[in-house]
This record gives sequence, structure tokens and C-alpha cells, in this order.
Amino acid sequence: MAQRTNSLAEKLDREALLKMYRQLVLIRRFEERCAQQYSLQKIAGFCHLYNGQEAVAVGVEAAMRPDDYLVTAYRDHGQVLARGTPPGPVMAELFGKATGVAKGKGGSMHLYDIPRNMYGGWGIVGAQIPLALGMAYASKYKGEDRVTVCLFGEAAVNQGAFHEALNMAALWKVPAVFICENNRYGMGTPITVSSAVTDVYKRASAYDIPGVWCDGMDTLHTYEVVYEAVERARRGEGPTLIEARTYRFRGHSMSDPGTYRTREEVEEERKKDPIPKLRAFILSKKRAKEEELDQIHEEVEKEVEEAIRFADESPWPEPSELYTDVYVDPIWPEKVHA
Amino acid sequence: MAQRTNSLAEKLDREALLKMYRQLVLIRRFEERCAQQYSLQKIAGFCHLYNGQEAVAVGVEAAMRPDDYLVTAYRDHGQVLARGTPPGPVMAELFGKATGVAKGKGGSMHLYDIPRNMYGGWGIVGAQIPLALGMAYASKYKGEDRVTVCLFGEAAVNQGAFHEALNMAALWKVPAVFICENNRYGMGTPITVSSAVTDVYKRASAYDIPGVWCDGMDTLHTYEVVYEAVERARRGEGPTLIEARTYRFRGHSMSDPGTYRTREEVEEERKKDPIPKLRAFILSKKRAKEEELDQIHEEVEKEVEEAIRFADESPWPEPSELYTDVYVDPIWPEKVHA
Amino acid sequence: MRELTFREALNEALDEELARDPNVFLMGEEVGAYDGAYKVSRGLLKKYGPKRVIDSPISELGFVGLGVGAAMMGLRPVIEVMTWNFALLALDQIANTAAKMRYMSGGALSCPITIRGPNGAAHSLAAQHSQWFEPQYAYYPGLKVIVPGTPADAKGLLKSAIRDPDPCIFMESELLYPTKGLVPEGEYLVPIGKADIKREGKDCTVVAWGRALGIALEGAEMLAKEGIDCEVVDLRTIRPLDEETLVQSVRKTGACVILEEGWPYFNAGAQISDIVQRACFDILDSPVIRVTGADVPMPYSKALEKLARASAESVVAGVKVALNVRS
Amino acid sequence: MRELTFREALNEALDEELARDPNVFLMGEEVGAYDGAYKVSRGLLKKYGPKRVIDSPISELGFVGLGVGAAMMGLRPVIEVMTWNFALLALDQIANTAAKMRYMSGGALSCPITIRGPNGAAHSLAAQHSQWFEPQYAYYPGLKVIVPGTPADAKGLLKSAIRDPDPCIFMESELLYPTKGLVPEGEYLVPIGKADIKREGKDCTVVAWGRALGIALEGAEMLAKEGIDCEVVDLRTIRPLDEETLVQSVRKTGACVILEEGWPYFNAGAQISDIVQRACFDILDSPVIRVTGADVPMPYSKALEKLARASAESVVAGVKVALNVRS
Ligand SMILES: Cc1ncc(C[n+]2csc(CCOP(=O)(O)OP(=O)(O)O)c2C)c(N)n1
Ligand SMILES: Cc1ncc(C[n+]2csc(CCOP(=O)(O)OP(=O)(O)O)c2C)c(N)n1
Ligand SMILES: [Mg+2]
Ligand SMILES: [Mg+2]
Repeated sequence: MAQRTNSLAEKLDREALLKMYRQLVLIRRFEERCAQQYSLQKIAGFCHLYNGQEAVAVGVEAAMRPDDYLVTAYRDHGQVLARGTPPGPVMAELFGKATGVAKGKGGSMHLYDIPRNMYGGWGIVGAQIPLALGMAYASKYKGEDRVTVCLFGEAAVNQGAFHEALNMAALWKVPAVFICENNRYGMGTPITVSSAVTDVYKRASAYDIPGVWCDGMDTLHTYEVVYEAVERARRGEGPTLIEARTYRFRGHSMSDPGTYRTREEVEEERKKDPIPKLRAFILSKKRAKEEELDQIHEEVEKEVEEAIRFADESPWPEPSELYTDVYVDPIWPEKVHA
Repeated sequence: MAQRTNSLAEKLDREALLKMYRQLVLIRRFEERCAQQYSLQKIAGFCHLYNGQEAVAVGVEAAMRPDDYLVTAYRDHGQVLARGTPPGPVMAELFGKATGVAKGKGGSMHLYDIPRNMYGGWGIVGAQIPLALGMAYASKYKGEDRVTVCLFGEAAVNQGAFHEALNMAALWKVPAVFICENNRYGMGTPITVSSAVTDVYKRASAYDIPGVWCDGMDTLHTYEVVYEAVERARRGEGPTLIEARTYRFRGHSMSDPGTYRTREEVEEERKKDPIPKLRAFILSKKRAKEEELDQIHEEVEKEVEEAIRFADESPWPEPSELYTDVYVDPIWPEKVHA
Repeated sequence: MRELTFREALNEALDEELARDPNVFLMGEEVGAYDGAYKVSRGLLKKYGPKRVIDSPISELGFVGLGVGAAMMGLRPVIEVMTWNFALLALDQIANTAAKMRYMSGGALSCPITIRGPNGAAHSLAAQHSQWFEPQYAYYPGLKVIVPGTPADAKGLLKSAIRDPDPCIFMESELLYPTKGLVPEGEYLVPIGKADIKREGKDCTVVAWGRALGIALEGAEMLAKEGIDCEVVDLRTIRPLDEETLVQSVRKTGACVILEEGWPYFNAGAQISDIVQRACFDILDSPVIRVTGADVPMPYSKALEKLARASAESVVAGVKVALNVRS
Repeated sequence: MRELTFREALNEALDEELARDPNVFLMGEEVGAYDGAYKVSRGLLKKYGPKRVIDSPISELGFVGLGVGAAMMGLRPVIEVMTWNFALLALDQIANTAAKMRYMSGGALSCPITIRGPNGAAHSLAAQHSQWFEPQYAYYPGLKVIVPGTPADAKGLLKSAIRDPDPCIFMESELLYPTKGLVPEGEYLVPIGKADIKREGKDCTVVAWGRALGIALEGAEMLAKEGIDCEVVDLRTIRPLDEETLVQSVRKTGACVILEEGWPYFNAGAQISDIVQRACFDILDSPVIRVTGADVPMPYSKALEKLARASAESVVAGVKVALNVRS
């Protein structure tokens, strides 16, 4: 059931709303530019864009404290930007440069910002769910009041890892919130083809935890629903499973033409674009003027432009970096493998 | 919810009831003698006895057609005997003899009787569940009207394999019945310690399939509930999850003293012994006389004695057997590995 | 003979086997409606319908287990793992069930399954998507491990694997999919467990398989210009290993370099080296040399990735070490 | 020095580390109320309570993943796998997450987890419960793989593993648990990555680790009676491997036999053989000889199981082959 809250969103101040708006615009613009940079072959490998799903990352971020933990899958540009990592080092990572958030070693699927409590960025479908369990377990162990929010796609729910982790999370009431970004497709496979139960939130019943859904195209609704779950977790009442119903505007990754969806379906979903939606709310509530919002677009434009320049101008990693970070201390003398 | 049927059991004829009774007694006696033979070190390795749970194997067998398929875990003596495999080759397998059902190569945890559609006997907790999915999938693929029944313990339900298999079984409506033998402990761990949901049948809701429970200490109730599910599967209506509530009278395996349960609890459960229960039913319905039932006990006693003699007198596998059955055709010349 | 890509050759093998035997079916993530993540199964759903070509959920342990169970019942499943990186999730069903059922049942059960998909790194896919898994599977008795290096071998070996009565692990390569090669017309099989000499030579044996074959051949060409004549042995199958062909070649050339794209330690080449050092002890003038990838998780950045990978240049260097030739 | 069993030595290590560092916790199936399936954690729940010693559901992928996640947050989880056979289900979290997080994050993440449990066959446990997994883990850069052979090493190495900042795979042996050995009093650590010469000798180096160490020493004693003096090198750690000690020993004795209980192909010994053949090429009088288990899933019947396993007799035979001595 979609959880209706006491209009928490109504209480958000101008600053909060503009921050959210800026994040939405930043993510969208960042992803658009990524697509370009990918065609220019400055970005390589698998690159999964977040266009359309921005309301989830932004709504989630608004619901979290900065010291709460976030972990997600390979579709992670939006989340790291929402956490506040400057776009420069993110773009540099995508370019494989030494100034990237992971020194160029991780790439698009493996973005981290530990000081900002963004814990990745993982490429094996579902694998971040047991990790999140461990993160939340650690918080509980340490007596912290910090919550771990874990994001995953609706196709990941069919992994055993989801099941095992949710059972333990429920059993031990760890402070975690499990959020399924249901964009209805796992690569080219619609959820109806892969899941016996297509209302993802209903899977919560198998673990006796609350299962709710939210409109993942609506930043504020996402914020409200996630906020309740985060605070519930913080109070020690255990995990919640949230299904954020959303949609990705582009293909699964840069190499996917996305022909498994009809043009009509995509057009229909594009009408629910989270950016105009939040804009309309802000304007209708008179929290900001048109020009102020337009100004944000311009600032973001420059910020992303600057990020690309930063990435472009950054150096490649030194060859010696090949052998660092495998272990804390290298285990064998560097040797040529020929 | 425990499914109440139109008293299918009432319609069972004398022959059917006596067959069930004989199976219960055979399994019980076989297991008692196994325990002895284990102390004599004629049986080695892990040996998981079935005492107390007999009603499940026997009720299930009565609900199946002989050409339906059965697959279970390592606690498999009861199931193979219920399928009709003579106790001699089963005991010989436990003794590691060449005349065993798997030529002595499998042992207690890996009993098979393919002509009787008993497909093992598997040692990795939960691993037989995807196998069962594949077996039922194969039936559907071939257009057979044969049903696969899969047994597993309540602790196996926490494995990812369970979750993945049940989703696909439900999605593709394969002719399978998944039966959890809930004996309340996985080794020394009570279900309350390992599962967020202790009514196992409720997990069915996560796959949108029927979930029911039966009294797994009651052969006839088990028979009725399983029968409905088997026939439902046969009609092509898809899988059912059944929780058979039962109890093992002995430790997890021969090496387990079972100190994690109170004497009182075990005593209490022993009062629900499925053998006197079926006996009372048969007598109350006047389907047989006391002496006839006693006669069965005597016959079984001899049969098991004979099985032990058979196993004792059987030869050990030939050394050359070490290298057979790895592949259909050996892949490398036999060589000494020194 | 026609020129086909590796991808097309595999597609033909699947197509022919689906047509030949109604017990063959193909299952995996995206194999149907999407035509395969790497388009190996292109057109097969359309041609054979959803009974024979099945899109699975993302449940590697579950659908590999499904295949193992269906094989146990006499079907001939071909299970596609989108890449072998993801198949670690299913290793239990492969190593503990498929590889052992025949033995544990005293021969009563068989498991004629083929599990296939791309192995090894492509470009800039980073650590979790750039791994070679041959040694992980070749360790287990009960499995066969096949790693073809040319379109013709890929087709003939995949057909053999599908018909094989034992569980076959079939490893392809994303980078090979678009590469072309001559493929015989019509039906043919390549036997499992037979190596093939892809280039004859007299100075040094270079052992390779899968995508490394092309790198080895490239290295051999470079060496030929310097007057060094390499014999390139394409193992094609890792388990069982064709020790005879391997040893004969090294006994002929007197030197051995093993090329492997994966990590340098506890890999497949180590076993090959062990065989050669024992079987050719009396004739080797220098130790067996191994050329491998670096002992690091694969970095994303192209600047680093190229350093982490085995190359024709490293083969050249390796052969020179083996032959005691100064560069 | 006192005599302790292997089990007691491990228990002491856990006890001391739990007492020393509040970030250390022990989780696994049956580790708490049941005192451990093999009683390694006996008494620890009682002493440290349910926060520090936690019984997990049977969810290997899940609770190993939990440990990896908790380690990422700075805790020091010790995760017990009831046996390594079951840990195949969790290999994805070990190989794809634990081993790679440091690299993929450019050093921002660490994963100081220890995963431990029994490895190898006991008696008559049949195919699915009788496997050796060293080579499967040692392949992955990012992991450390430790396989102690004596109670003293077990204690000192487990303590080192728990304190180590990288993910450690710690392999014990059910058959070793009840065996006794001298263990130093008080606190001590044994360094990871250092081999140890457990018997000095001059004629032939026998390389072993884990339970094979005892078999190697037994073989060496038998050979001593025949006047053959073996040096037994206990590797103790498989990754990183102490090549220096290994090579020094072989250069001293001039011959090398590697004993491994696991399967013969693509195992850990193959890598060791490769190292030795290259580093000692100039001084070896005979090839490196390997003694291993048979290339079959483990049979249940004792009649067959004993044939499948490496033994002191097979070590004796192997050394004689290496030394060209007729039996
Ligand atoms: C275990 C595993 N299997 C398969 C893949 C390949 N793969 C990457 S993303 C993906 C689809 C996942 O879909 P979903 O969980 O819905 O997330 P979305 O991409 O829609 O955000 C697949 C199959 C993988 N990375 N890991
Ligand atoms: C994957 C795996 N983990 C652990 C074990 C060890 N083990 C064998 S039986 C068992 C308990 C299983 O309990 P349950 O599923 O309830 O079945 P029961 O023994 O009660 O019949 C455990 C932990 C195993 N065999 N496989
Ligand atoms: Mg999706
Ligand atoms: Mg149980």
C-alpha cells in the first residue's frame, strides 16, 4: 500500500526544496552529458544512466541524515551526486582519471564517497543487499543511530541474496531500509516475465516487515515514504521494504537500444518526469520564482561543463597504481608477469 | 492454514492403510537398527535418522503416483523406503557395500532409486529445491502428467535457493509440490532463532502460490493435504508450498546429543507418535485386527534383520570402482596419483 | 568454408542442435526476446518459440539448478550465464550437484548439461566483470571445461558439448564474438579433449586457448620476423587436457611458454607447466615460462587496464626468456 | 608450552581476540548455543554473550555478505562456515566483493574479515562433504589464504588473520581438530605468508600444508628408516606464498615432492611446482613430483575412500620417484 503521510513535504522549507530541485537537475544534466561523453569514447565500459529515476535518489537523500549510509548497484551516478559528491571527481572516475572518486579504478559501476557515506557502486545484481545488511548490522553493533539505505532494481529481488538478507534483517531488526527501484525492466526483461509477484512491496510479508510503495517519479512522495521508514529504522523498529515505482527514460546501459519497450510507453512515462513535477510544486507553493529555478538550470549547466573540463584535464593514473590497493601492504614484490 | 479436505482418508481401503502402516513401522525399525549399526561402526559418516517424521514420507508417498518424482535432502532413509526400495540395498549402501543402491559411493545422505523415481538424497542444504524445479520443468517440457515432490527442512527455507526456485516454479507453473518438513530445528537452532517468519507456509505469499500446513505427525492428514496439492499440480495449476509440522525424536545426526531441547519437549512430542496414531485409526475403523498389525511388526522385524544380514554379507566395492562413474567414459587413463 | 563471426558460429551450433534434438533447450537471462545480452542467441526465440528458448529471472543459482535438474531427467539444457562472473553464484549447483551426481548415485544419474557464456575481460568493465574462470571449474572431477579460440572450433565444440553426456562448462569471450574465421559448411563436430596445433614451428611451443590463442599467434608472427619459429598449441579443452599433443610439441621444440589471460597464481597454466616440466624434464633447455595477466583485480581505467593484461608483446618477451635470447 | 588440541588452540585464539578487541565478533551456523558444529567456539557465547557470538540462519551467501559489509564498516568479523563445502554458496561475496572492494574503491574501503571453517575430507562423508578448496580461493588477488597444520600455528595464524586488514580465508580440518601439539603460553602471533621448515633434511624437500603436513612428516619418518632424509616445508599460507623459503629448501636438497590432499589437476600444488621448476631449474636432478588425492568425487565407502586419498605411503613412493630410488 502506498503510505500516505501527514504531508511532510508541506513542511519542507524553500532551501530544502531548492536543494532537491538542484539535485534533480544536476543528475539529469550530468547523465545527458555522460551519454555524449560516452559517444566520444571518453567514458568506456558499462554505463547505466539514471535519467527518469532521479526522484528516487533525491527523495531518498532528503529523507536521510548525511551520516546515514547509502549503498546501491551499478546504476549509481544519481546516488553519488545526490549525496553531495562534486560532479568533477565523479566525471573523472568515468573518464578513468587519477582524480576520480576511486582513482579511476572503479569506473561508472563502482562509485564511492566514504566521507559522504556513499558506499558504492556494486556490479553483481543483488550483492549489495547482504552488504547493506552488514552495514546496518555494524551500526547496531556499535550503538550508532545511523541508518543504512540500500537500493536495488526490481530484477534483483529474484536473487537469493535478497531473500537471505531480508530474513536476517527482519530477524535482527537492523536499522536498514531496503528500497527497490522498480523501473519495470531488468535489462530487456519486464517484471511480469521474471517475477511471480509484480507488486514488489508484497514480498515483505515473507519476512514480516512493513512493505510499502511510493511514487518513484515524485520526489516528495518518495521523500515522505522513505523518511518514515528511515525514522522507523532509527527508532530500532527494524527494516522496511519500499517499492519505488519509477521508470528509466533511456536504455539499460549505453549499449542498449531499448527496443523492448514501445515508443508510446516511453512517451507516456516521460510525461511523469520528476523535474517538472517538483518545479510545479515549488511554484504552486510559491517557494521560489520561475527565474530562480531557471537560474539553477544555468548554474548546473556550468557545473557539469566544469566537471567535464576537470575530468578532461586530469591526469591518467600512474602505471605504479596498477599494483596499489590490492592489499593494504603489497604481498609480493612487484614483478613483471612475462 | 491447515487445509481440511473431504476426508479423503476415510476412503482409503484396508490394503492402502495396511501398506501405510507397514511403511511407518519399517522406517521406524530400520532407523532404530541403523542407530545400532552406527554404534557398531558398520555405518560411518553423517547419518541423519528419520524417527518421528515417518508420517511425512508415508503420507507423501500415499499421495503420489509411483511414477511421480521424489527428491529430498540428506535425511532420506524414510523417503527411499517409502518409495518401495527394499531395505537390503539401502542398508548395504549405508554399510558402503557394492550391493548398495549407489554401489556404496553415496552413503546415507545420497540414496537414489531411479526406477522407483526417487531422485536422492542431497547434502547441501536447500540445493535440491532448484533441482526439483528442474525435474518438474522437465515433466512439463515433455508433456508428462507426472508431479515432482520436493522435501526440505524448515532451516532450508532461509537459503536463497528456496527463494529463487519458488519464484520460477510459480512463474512457470511447474508441476511441483514443495514440502517443508518443519521439525522446528536445523541442527541445534530452533526456527525462532533463524527465521523472521515461523509459519513456513506463509512464505508462499511471496510467490503468489497456495501455502498450507498439515499435521506432519499424522499420516492421514499429511496424505490428504499433499494429495490435493499433487493433483492440483497435475492439473497444471502450479506449485503449492506445504508446511508439514513434525518433529524428530532423535538428534540431528548420529553425532548430535540433542541437548538443545528439553526432555519434556521431546516427551511431549513423542506422545504424538505417528505409528500409534495410525494404528488407532485403523482399529477404530475396523480395517484390521490387532493381531494383523502385530503381524506387520514381526514381518518388518525380520525384513530389517534380513537387510542387515544382506548388507553384512555383501562384498566391498572393487578397487577399480574408484574410477568409474566420474564421467560416462573415463577422461584420462587411470593413473597412480603418486 | 565461409567466413563467420564467432558469434554467428555459436548461433549456428545452437540453431542446429535445437533443430536436431527436441530435448535441447536454451535458457538464460535475456536469451529470448532480447536475442541474448551479446546476441549469441539471435533469432532463436523467433524460430523455436518460448518452449525452447526461455528468458529466466536473474537467479543464477536457481536457473542453473533448474538446468541441472532437467538434465538429470534426460533433457539437454543449454544454460547461458550472461557472463561467468555471475556464475559464481551458481557454483554450488555446478560443483556440488552437476559434477557429482553421477558418482554419488553409482552411475544411476547423468547430467548432460551445457553451461555457456562469456569469460574474461572485455574493455573497461572493471574488477567484477573482468575475470577468467577456467581454473575454478577445471579443478572439479566430473566437469569438462571447453574454451574455444576460433569460430570453427566454437561451433564444433559447442555441438559436441551439447551432445556430451557429462556436464560441460563452455567459455566464450566477449572480445571474440565479433571476430571472424573460416567455418566449414554443414554439420561437423570437434572432439572434446583434443588440442590443435594452430601454427607449426620448431623453436618454441606456445600454449594458449580461448582468446589468448589470437594473442599467441600474433606474438608468433612478431617473433617470426625475428627468425624465431613458434609452434602454437591451442588446447581448446582444459579438462580433460590433451597432454599428448602438448608434450609432443614441447618435446619437438624443446621450450615452452604458456600464455594465459587470467591471474598468474593458481591458474590453469600452472597445471600445464607442471605437466610439461615432468614429461619433458629430460629435454628442456630452460624452464617453462608463463605469461599471464597481472595479479590485481582488473582496473577500470584504460590507462591501467592495458598494463594488467597479457599481450602479444609479453608473449614475445616470454619466448625470448624461454629461448635465452636477448631482446 | 602446553599440549593443546588444534580445536583448543583455535578456541584460545578466538577467545583472546574477542577479549582484546570489541570490534571482533563471531558469527556462523551453530557457533553459539550449540558451541559450534565442531565445538571450536565452545564456551564463547557463554563468555561473551549474544552480541559477540551470533547464531546465523543457514544462509551462507547472506551471512558471509553480512560479514563483508560489517568489515567494510570497520568491524572485525570472524565468520565461521560450517565447512568450506557450503561456502561455495558464498563465493560471490568473497571473490567479487571482499577481494575487490579495496581496489575498486581506489583504497577507500578495507575488508578486514576472517572467514574460517573446516576444509577437506573427514571420514566417509562422501562427495559433497569431502573437498579441498585452497586453489579456489588462492586464485583471487585481494584474498589471503591460510591453512595451518599444527595447533601452535593455528592459534598464531588465526590471531594474525583476525588482526589483518585484508580478507583472510582460514582453512582448518575436521580431522585435525582433536590432534594435539605444543602451544606456547600467552600471547603470540604467527606471521601470514611465512613458511616454516617442520623437519630439516638434506635429500629431498617435501612441501605440504594443513593436514597434509602430518602425512608428510609421517612419510619422512618412514623414509628416514630407509636412510632418506627429507626436509618438510610447511607452507602455512597459500596466498601469499613464501617462495623464498620454498626455493631455498629445494636448492638445498635438489629434489621436490609436493603433497596435496585435494584433487590432482589445477590445484595448489601445480602452482608450487611451476615456481620450483623455474626457480630451481639449474639444480633439479629430477622433475618436481606431486602426490595428491585421486581425480574423483570422494566415494562414501571406506573401501574406496582410502584408495582416493593421499597417504604417508604415497609420499614415500613419491620421494623415491623424485630421487630415482627403486622401492
Ligand atoms: C548476478 C548478475 N547477473 C546478471 C548481471 C547482468 N545484469 C546487470 S544489470 C541487469 C539487470 C538488472 O535489473 P534491475 O535489478 O531491475 O536493475 P536496473 O538495471 O533496472 O536498475 C543484469 C541482468 C549482473 N550484473 N549480475
Ligand atoms: C549449505 C549448507 N549449509 C550447512 C550445512 C550443514 N547442515 C546440514 S543439515 C543442517 C540443518 C538443516 O536443518 P533443516 O533444514 O531444518 O533440516 P533437518 O535436518 O531438520 O531435517 C545443517 C546446518 C549443509 N549441509 N549445507
Ligand atoms: Mg529494473
Ligand atoms: Mg529442521
